[in-house]
Parts: sequence; structure tokens; C-alpha cells
Amino acid sequence: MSKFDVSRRRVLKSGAIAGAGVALPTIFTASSAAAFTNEPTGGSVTLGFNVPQTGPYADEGADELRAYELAVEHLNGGGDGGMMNTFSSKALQGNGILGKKVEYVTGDTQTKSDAARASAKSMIEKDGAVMITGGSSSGVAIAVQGLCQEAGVIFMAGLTHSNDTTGKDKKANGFRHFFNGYMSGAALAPVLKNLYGTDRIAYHLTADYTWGWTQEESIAAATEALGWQTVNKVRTPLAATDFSSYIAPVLNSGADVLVLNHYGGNMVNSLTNAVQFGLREKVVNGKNFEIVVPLYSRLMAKGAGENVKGIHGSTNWHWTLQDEGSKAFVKSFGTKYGFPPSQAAHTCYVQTMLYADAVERAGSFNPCAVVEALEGFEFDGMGNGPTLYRAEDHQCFKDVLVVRGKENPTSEFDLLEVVEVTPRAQVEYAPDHPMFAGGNLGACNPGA
Amino acid sequence: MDAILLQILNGLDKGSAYALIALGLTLIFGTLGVVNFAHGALFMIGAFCAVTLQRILNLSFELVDETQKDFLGNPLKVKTPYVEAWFGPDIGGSIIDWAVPLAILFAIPIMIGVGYVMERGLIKHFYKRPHADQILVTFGLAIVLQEVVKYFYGANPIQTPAPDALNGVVNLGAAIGMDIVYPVWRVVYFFFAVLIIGGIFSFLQFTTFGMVVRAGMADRETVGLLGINIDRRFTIMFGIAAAVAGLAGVMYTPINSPNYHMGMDFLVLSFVVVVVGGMGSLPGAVLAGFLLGVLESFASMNEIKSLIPGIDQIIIYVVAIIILLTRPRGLMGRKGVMED
Amino acid sequence: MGILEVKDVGKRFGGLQALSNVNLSVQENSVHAIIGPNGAGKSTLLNCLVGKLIPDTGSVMFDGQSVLGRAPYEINQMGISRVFQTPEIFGDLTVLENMMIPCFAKRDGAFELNALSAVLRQKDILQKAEHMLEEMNMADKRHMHAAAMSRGDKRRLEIGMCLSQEPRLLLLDEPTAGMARADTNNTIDLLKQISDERDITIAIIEHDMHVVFSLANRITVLAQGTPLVEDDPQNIRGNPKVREAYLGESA
Amino acid sequence: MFGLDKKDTSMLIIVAILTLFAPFILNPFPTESAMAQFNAGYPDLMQRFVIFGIFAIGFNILFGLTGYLSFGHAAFLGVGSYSAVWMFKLIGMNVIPAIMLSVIVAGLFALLIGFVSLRRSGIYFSILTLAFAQMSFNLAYSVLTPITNGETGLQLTLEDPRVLGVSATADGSIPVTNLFGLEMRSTFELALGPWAFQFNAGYYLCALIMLAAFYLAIRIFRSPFGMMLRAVKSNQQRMNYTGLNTRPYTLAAFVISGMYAGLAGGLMASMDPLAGAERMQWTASGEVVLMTILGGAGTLIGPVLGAGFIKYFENIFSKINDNVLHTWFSFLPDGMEDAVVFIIHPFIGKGWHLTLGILFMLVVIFLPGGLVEGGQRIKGWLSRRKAKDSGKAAGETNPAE
Repeated sequence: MSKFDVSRRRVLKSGAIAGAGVALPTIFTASSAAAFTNEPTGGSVTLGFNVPQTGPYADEGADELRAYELAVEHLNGGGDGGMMNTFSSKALQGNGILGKKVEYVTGDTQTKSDAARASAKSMIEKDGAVMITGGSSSGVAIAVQGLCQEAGVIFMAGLTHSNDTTGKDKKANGFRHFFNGYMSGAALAPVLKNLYGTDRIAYHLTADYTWGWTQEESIAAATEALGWQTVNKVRTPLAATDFSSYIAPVLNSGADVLVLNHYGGNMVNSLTNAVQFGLREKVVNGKNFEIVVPLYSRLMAKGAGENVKGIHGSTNWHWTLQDEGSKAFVKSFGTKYGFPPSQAAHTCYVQTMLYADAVERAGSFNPCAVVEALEGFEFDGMGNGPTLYRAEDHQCFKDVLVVRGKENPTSEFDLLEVVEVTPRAQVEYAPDHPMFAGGNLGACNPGA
Repeated sequence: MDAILLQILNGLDKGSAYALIALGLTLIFGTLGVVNFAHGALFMIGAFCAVTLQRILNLSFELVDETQKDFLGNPLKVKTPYVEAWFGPDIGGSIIDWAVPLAILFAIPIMIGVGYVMERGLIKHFYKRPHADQILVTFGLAIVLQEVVKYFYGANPIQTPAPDALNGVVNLGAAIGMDIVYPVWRVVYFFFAVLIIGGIFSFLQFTTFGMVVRAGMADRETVGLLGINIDRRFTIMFGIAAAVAGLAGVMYTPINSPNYHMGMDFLVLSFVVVVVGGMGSLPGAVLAGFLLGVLESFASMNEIKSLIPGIDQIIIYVVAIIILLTRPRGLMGRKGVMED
Repeated sequence: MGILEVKDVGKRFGGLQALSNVNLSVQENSVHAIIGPNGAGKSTLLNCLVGKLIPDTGSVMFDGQSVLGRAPYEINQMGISRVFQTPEIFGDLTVLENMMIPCFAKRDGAFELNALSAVLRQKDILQKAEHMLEEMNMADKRHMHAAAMSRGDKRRLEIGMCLSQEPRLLLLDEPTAGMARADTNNTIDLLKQISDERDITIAIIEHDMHVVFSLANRITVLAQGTPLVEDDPQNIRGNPKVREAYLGESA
Repeated sequence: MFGLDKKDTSMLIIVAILTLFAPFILNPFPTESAMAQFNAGYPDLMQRFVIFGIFAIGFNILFGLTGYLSFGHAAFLGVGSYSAVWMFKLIGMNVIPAIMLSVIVAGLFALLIGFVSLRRSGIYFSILTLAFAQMSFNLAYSVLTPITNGETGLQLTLEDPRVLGVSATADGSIPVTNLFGLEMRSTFELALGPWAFQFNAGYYLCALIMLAAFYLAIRIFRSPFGMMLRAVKSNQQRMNYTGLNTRPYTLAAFVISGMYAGLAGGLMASMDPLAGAERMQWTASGEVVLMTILGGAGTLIGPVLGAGFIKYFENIFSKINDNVLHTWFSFLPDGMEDAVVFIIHPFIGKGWHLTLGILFMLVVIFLPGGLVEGGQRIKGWLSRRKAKDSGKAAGETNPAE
């Protein structure tokens, strides 16, 4: 741990002198003089980092928090500047945002919609946060996004992969840099076709909640377009820990590919169980049985250990990427904390930078100005190649990584290898694509 | 047919874990009259005994290898476990490989110790207190224990594989001309559970110690009047119950990677199991454990799920409600225990 | 025709015939004792009378109405109150509150959602309870927690609670069991006083012959689940069958 | 006053003063000071204090009086929230019909579950209620998603019909919850020197409703019905043989406490129109049990204290991070500062669960009667001291007790 890192501490210390924010929080005030919610009036601006600190995603949340602290350090001119140096937009000066020192407050989402909203509300009402970011699940992201819309602050989503976040639940004040279920399907399909051919029978095991469903729908659609059949889609309870009774029927189903639409602990357990049942040694229809995990997370892959070897999936970003942005980020993160960042850390860092940059370019913290600056914004140098923040749904479009569990890892972090960088054009879709239909951005809300 | 047999196996396997935890809970409840919400935490601590042993065996010294680079471009530090250095890569490697079975030996003294300290240090003072207080204090303890584990081991699951030799699958149906492929370790787990359950029952049935404990479970005061120091024996029973939960945890680690909240995941379920079995009944707890395990497995079959959507989400609770409404004191409960 | 008529009652527990052909008639305003050696079926019979058990055969009529199949609270509302072997009172409540509850039951019936009026405004109930406490000589203990009292006082309170319901039949299950001699005598005096002063029938199950012969004016002897004899105390005392079955054994 | 005796009246008045002046009391530290971290006087947390207070008061009517330990009360809170949000979606944004519906629906749901569960007592009853609540939670999270919106929680959208209101406001946002036009989120701010106080309309609505709920609870505690419930807890056998049918008493208590939970759920949705399934999980049911026992089961004020205690830790301690610690201890020499932060670090931020667990244990071990007992002990100690002092002053002429 780097608790005794002097340079970092000094930054933190000075950054928190007035931790509670200088401006009087004016959120939800019907009649207020401020132009928008929590308008920063003093020499500093407060951002709210709302991450899971307890519960199953606590480690992911801790990594997100590290990224945020790093981003704040860079914004305030500390450290080596990280991706600020490779970012295509040069609006950020390293003197805070619009000359105001960046301060932050943290909270615990507990990976529960209620708790996440309570935590975000306290940041807005008590600490005067002008932007909320973070989270490690789609349910939480959508719930907090809704809150920020009502409160009139910007929400920069953390790790959220459900189509709904920028689909039917999209909001004008909310932005997502992370990729989504549709993109996973679109990126994986060609790779799967090359590896396993077009004549395959897939069996889906899906976590029984909204994220699982949207991913199942996306992957099934993408693979069926290749000519694969889907023999069964089975929903598994979120609380399940032992997946044996869901894996067993796969054995005699005639399927030769198992798709695990699980994340986190569910993924670790279902994958471990599937391997236990010898699925990987099985030969069905004259073909080797294969397992696919559409959404990979390196932190979680560690829990499944040996079992991930050779299994394909997709991720938003991986630390082994060799572009300048990724290298710069890995270097400054690794130097500070002693290990490489996760994809959750990456997306959170980038979201903070994008927000700061948008404010800088807009010349105002007003959410509506920020929305305008982010909509349709094209940028590069943040690790995913040229990227577009699409105006219609506030979703980032960028390259997607197809990865595979590495056969011979050289270290405990070296679990995945990038198989293919799927170009952006291949994962794009129309804003009114049926999987994303039904939502309405609404108008940006500056509160106040 | 194969599918049904497979699900029965799955059910027995799940049931083994439920039964072992419920058995320990019932031992504690039956002997001490204490509702122990920290029992799930004991299961979790057992699992982390395996993790700890694995870590100890993997303690390594580092050599800097200039030819390889780590992710920041610095020279790579190559780690070699001491065990491998001492015993050679072959023997050392297989010692590491057998970490989970070895952890049984490691866990027994630790769990008995944990149980002893818990009983003497905390639970003892709560015998005369209302059940609500017992629940609150043991729940607090459970939170503390799991947070401490989380502080040292993190929140993510940690892989603790079974030995390679026991990692594959075995065709259980070969003898009867059927194809029932089942993971070896799960078979091991089932027989291990049966062994432990059998051990506990014969211990209670055939030893003087067990006889006194059983008598004490039935009527504590009378046994106390006979001049037998029942408290000391109950303390030992608490240690044994902790060890049972711990061993269930150790052996469970290869089935699912352990994490700090696995105890809470099992806690509610095992309480349902205990109550369905009937408060204070050891055979009831075991029976209910296996019954609920098997029913849960059946409910997750696709044929059943398509008939009643979502049945696998609620089957345990539905069964619990039906059993409690038809049999007032669960399957084998005694009258007057925890009814007020 | 007695106030309580038991006809041909039989009850079986598995292989044990606990009661068979029990016939019993308790006359109004009498003190009727049911005695018998351990295991004679006294408690089983009592439980059949109050609705805790349902006999396999026969009938139990109270004041011309069958009690069979009714819940204990319904039978109580018909006018039968029961005193237990170990005093059953509301230990967590004060003595006065203990006494008020049967008064409410008498006034309001088996259930009344009287959630918004203060207890202290229920003047009639308060008065009645206070009066009953005075009659039981317990007025000074009214704010004590009932659980903190001596066993004799608890018994007194329990009997008082039953009386405050103005029952027509008071059933007592070994009311002096485990009591010291002085407490026993006090209880006997109390029961005598009750039966003398009130318009009430008392049925008592008792082991202690001293109690039985000081109180009862009619005695039924139960042996092996069936009535051996029913007669006046004098005749029972001299009955050789009874001596053989019961008194000789306990002497 | 109000049909209460003097003691109860003064307790009600104290609670009323505390809740109405909560924005001052909970914000004792100037906004700019380092201690501002401990301020709890912002609308969301204040609302939570009183809403969970209502929940716990209701739970205590069942558990504190009858001794029946329900492990599924969160289900009623959840059902209440869902009803209220559906009301906002279909009818309009006025909170009154929403709250009324949530109380009614929760009451009906409690009637159903209570009718079945109350056939058993003791732990068998607890497990039955747990089973019903867990079933509700699991189904709400998965199969019932069309009604509950599953994992995300039921939210308002711009497409909702809202027949008595508007689907979207003129500027294209979702309308906000209100009480006949008074927006629940509207907040008046008062800056007094370095202090800032927030007076929120929603909080005051919740506070008034809580006072009413508290008043009602006092009335129930002091009523014949309340006495019957205590009698049920004390001795069911005697109840039955005193001609009283315990089932309707316990069922009535169960339904009343379910309605309290529904009221809390409805208020939660009115303050923040989202209903998440986690509200129904066993951990949420466990939380209200903990609140009640921690505060003091069977006492009137205890559950409210317990609710405040737990919610304070959840919301304040989880937000303290190392950054904040360094600010507090920056006056120490560098090495010492790091050491102090290092020692405190495991107990704050992500470690708030640990702190809470330790506090649970300490309270139960040393204060069997919960926080209320702690208060009584302090009061007793103070009055003894006072008596001693006055005794001394009077020159031993007036010996202290």
C-alpha cells in the first residue's frame, strides 16, 4: 500500500482543507440565486466519487477510487500527468478545473440502488458535489444517473455494461465511457466465427437480472447472425453460488458452446463449476466444447484462476495495450500503487478527465454547458483509439478488445491477452437500434 | 433419467454443505441453547484456513531476473516458493498442490481454538440472555469476523484448487451402463460430509462424553445435578461444532472460490435448514439439509423452470413454508423448543 | 343434571389407553374433587374438559352445551376457568395489570381492538381489578411485577384472576402442589371462603388428601383411566377399593 | 394532554422539539470546519432518520410488545415503496394518494403473510416471515421485473401516463413529488455566520408524519390492546385460558406494524421516487431488528434512537476517507500523523461495517437494554451526583438516597 507515499499525502492534505466544499450546497432549492446546482463559488470544486466499498465488488471499487485519486492528482498538477499528456484535447492545464482546485468526497454504493442514491444525495446536498461518478454495476449506475438528472448534476458512469444505461434508461445529464452488451456481441462474433466456425450450438446461462438479460440478448443476436443456433437460455438466480445444477443439463443438451452471461462472483463460480464438470474436455458434434465469457474482468478472472485459460471474452481496456495513452496511464498508476490498473480504474480515470476537459472547454461548470461540450466530442489518446461521445445517447464509441485467458501468465496480473482489437466501426449501431429503443434523453437539467 | 440422477447428485452435494453447517448450528443450539448467527462466519474462516495454508506454502523468496521485465519495464522478480526450494520442485510442487486436503489438519486445531475462544470469551455470557440479544451479539461478531478477513484477503474470490489428481471427472454410471460424469472433488465432498456426519453421530451415540452431552441436551439441569460438569463438555461441543463448520468450509473451497461474505450467503439458508429440520434435532438438520439440496437442484432443471418460472429462486422458501405449516415443529423438532 | 356432565369419555395416546368410559357429573355449587394415583389420567381428563385435548369418544357437556371441538378461550368464555399446577400468570406485567386482563376478557369478549383508549381511562375495569385485589389481600402489591412474587402469592393472584371473570365452574389442577404447609393451609382457607361466599362450582384435581378432605363434598376416584368410585368424602375414606388402589399405595 | 399522561406528553414534546429543530441540532459544526464531516443535517439523511424511525417504531409494536420476531418486515417497506412509485407513474406526483396507497397495500400484504405465519410461534414464525420476504425479494429481482423493474429499481420516466398530472414538465424533465404543489425537494437555506442550515419541505412532512406515528404508538402502548399484546408476550397459555383469542391480537399487531413499514416505504418513495428490490432483502429486515434491539426493544423511544444510530454510521462513517483523516490529524508531527491514520484507517470508509459490528457487540454486552438503558444509566448517575452535591451543600442535613 502507498499510504505513506509522501507526495501523495501532501496533495491529499492540501486538497482536503475544506473537504466539505466551499459553496453552500444549493441543491433542490426551488428558489436560489445560483445559476445551477452546487455552482462552485470559491477557489475549489468538489467531485463525488461513489464506488462500492463494501459488498462483493469492494475490490473493484477500491481500484476505481485509486484511479480517481490519481486523476485528481493529475488535474491539480501533481504526479506525471498520466494521460493528460496523451489526451488529444489540450484544454487541461494541470491547474485544477477552470483554475479551481479539484477536491473530492467519497461514498459507498454497497452495490445497492438505494444506498448508492443515498450516498450520492449526501454528496450533492451536504458536500456540494457538482459531478458524481463511479459504480460497478448497471443497476446502480442507472439509479444514480436518474438521481443526477433530477438533481441537476452531471453523472459520469463508472463500470456499467448494460445496454439500458445508454438505452432505455439514458438521461441527458448522464454519460458512459464504458462499452456495452451490444458492443461485446459485435466484437466477439467475428472472432468466435474464426475460431469455432459458423455451425455451432450455443447454450446460455444468464444472471437473472436486467444486465444479464441485455447481454444475453446481444450475444445471442450476434452469434445467431453468424449462423449459430441457440439451444437454450437459462436464467440463474443472482444469489446462486453453486451452479452445478445449471451446468449439469448442458452436458446432454447437444450444445457445443456455453455462454456465461455472468459477472463478478457469479462468473467466477459458474466458470469454475463448468470446468469442474469437464466441459472443456468434452467433444460434442465432433467439435471441442467451448466456453465464452462475454464480459471479462481481470480482477474477477483472478478468482477463477487456472479456469480462465484459453477462454474468450471482451473487455473495455487492458493494461498490456501498447498505445501511448495506455502506457502513460499504466506507468503513472503502477508507479503510484505498485500494480497495473484494472479496466474499471481506467474507465473511471478517463471519465474524470473527460469531464474536467469538457468543463474547461465549455468555460463553465453548468451541467448544460458540459453536456453540450461532451455531446459529439471526438478525442484520442485515452487508450481506446479515436473515440466519439455520441450526442444521441451519450455513449462512447471506440475500439473493443477481445481477450483470452492467458496460458502461461508471467505474473499475477498477467491473466489475459488481447486477441483482437475490434475497430470502432464494427461495434457501432444506430441510436434507435431495437436493443436500445424506448428511452428518452430528455433535456439537460442544471437544477437550481 | 441421466439428468435426474445428475441432479440428485448435485442435490446431495449441495445438501452436504447445508447439512454440515446445519449440524454445527444445531449442536450449538441443542447443547448451549444459543442461536449462533456467527456460524456462517465459522464456515468462512474454515475456507480461509485453506487459503492461508495455500499462501503459506506459496511463501517465496525473490530473485531478480535481468532478462525479463515486469509491467513497468523494471527487471522482473522471479518468485520461488520456499517449499519447492527445500524439497525440490517435484515434491514441493505436489505439497502445494495438496494444499486443500492438508488444510484439514491445519484447520482442525485452529477451528477448535476459535470455537473455544468464542464460547469462553463471548457466548458464555449470553446463556441467560434473551435469544434476541444472542442474535444481535453473534451477528455483530459475524460482521467483525468477515470484515477482518476482508481487510487481509480483499473482497474478491480467491481460487483454491483441488489437487490435480482429484480435479477431473469420473463416470459414476459406468458400472450400471449409464453415462453419469461427475466431478471427482464433488464426490469426495459428499463422502467427506457423510464421514463427518457419521463421526459426530457415533461420537454422541457410543462415547460416555456423547451420552452426557445428549442427556444434557434433553435436560440440562438434571444432568448438572448429577455432579457432572456439563459446562466444560458444552464448551468442547462448541469447539467441535466450529470444527465441523470449518472443515465444511475447507473442503468447499475447490468447489467455489471462497470470498469473505460466503458465510453470510450460507447463514440464512442454513437457518432455514435447521428450522425445517426442527429446532434441536440433529437428524432433522441433516435430513432437511439433504432434502432442500435435492429439491433445489430439481427446481433448477429446465423442464421444471419452464413449468413454473422463477421456481428455482424461491423453492427453498416454498418448501420451508409448506413443511412448517404441515409439521408445526419442522421435520423432527421437539415440542417447546424456541416456540416462544 | 349436573353443571358439568362427562359421558363415556375415552382418550388414547398411541398404545396407551389414557382414559376409558369416564362418566362424571359435577353438581352445581359443589366442590368436587377428582383424585387418583399418578398416571390415573387426572390431567388428561382435565385437558379434555378445557379444550386442550379432544377425547376420542364420548361427550362433555357444560350447562347443557357441548365443549368438544371448542378452543380453550371459547370454553373459558362459556364460564369455565382453570387454575394450573404451577401458577400461570403474566410475569412481565404488574399485579394490577394481571388482574385487569380477565376483567377485559369478561367485558369485551375474546377479542377487542381497543387500541386508542388509555388503560387508565377504563375506570370500570380498574375499579373491578382493584376491588378483586383487595379481596385477595394483595392491594399493597398492585405495582409489583408479578414474576417477583412468592409462589403462594402467585397462586392467590391466579385464583383471583379466575374469580374476576365470575366463572360458573372453577377447575383447579393440584393447586397446592409444591407449597409449604402454611401456604397450603392459606390456599385451603381461600378456596373454602370462595365456595362459601360465591355462587360457584369448584372441581379440583388433587394429590394431597389433606386438601381433598378439607374441601370436597363429592369425590371421584380415578384409577387406570377409569372412574373407580364416586361418593361423599366419608364413604370414600372408608372404601376398601379406594384404599387398595390409592390410599394404601400412597401411605 | 392529547389523552396521554404527563410523562408521555413530555416525551412526545421532547421528540417533537428534537425533530423540528433537527436541522440545527444535526449541524453543530461550521460548514468549513474539519468536523463538518460529522454534520448530519442535510435533507436526505434527516429524511432517512425519521423514515427509518417510523419503520422501527412500527416494528417495535410487533416485536417489542408481543415478542414475535419477524424477519421479513422489509417486504412491507418494499411493497409500500413500489405502490407509491406506481401511484406516481400512473396517477400523479402528489404524495398523499401515494402514501395512502402504500399503507393500504402493505397492510393487505401483511394481513396475508401474518395470517399464515402466525399459525406458528417462536423461531418457526421468524423463519416463515423470512421465507415470505425472501420470496418477495427474489421474485421482485427477477420474474416480477415488469412490475418492479428488477435490479435497477422502479423509476419514473418521461413516458409515464400520470393521468392527473403531466408526463413531462415544460422544460422536458420528469415532474417532482409534491404535496399540493409544495415540492418535496424544495429546501430553504439559512446561513448564520459560518454555519449553514437546511430546511427541507420533504423532511418536515416526514417529521410531522413520524410525530403522528410516534403519538399513535404511545397510544397503542398505553391502551388495553397494548396491554393484551404484552400479555401475549408474557404468557400465551394464560391468555387462552382467560378467554382471550391471541391470534387476532397478534395479527392486528402484525398488520399495524406492516402498515407502519408501508408508510415508511411510501415516504421513502415520496422523498426519492425510486423503489429498489434490495429494500426487501433479509439484510434490510435484519437491519430493522438491529435498530430495535440496539435502541431498546419494547421501549417507546428506543427504536427511533437505534434507527438514527445505524443510519448515521452508514451515511457518515462510510464517507470518511484517508484524505479526511489526514486533514484532522495534520496538527500532529508527520510520523505520528501517519501512525494515527494507519490505526484509524480500517474503521472508516470501506471499514464502516467493522465499526458497526464492534458497536453492536459492545452495546449488547454492556447495555442489555439497548441505548435507552445507556441513557437511563447516565441519568441515574447524574441524579446521584446531583443528590450527592446537594447533600454536601446542605451539610448532611438532607441525606442523599
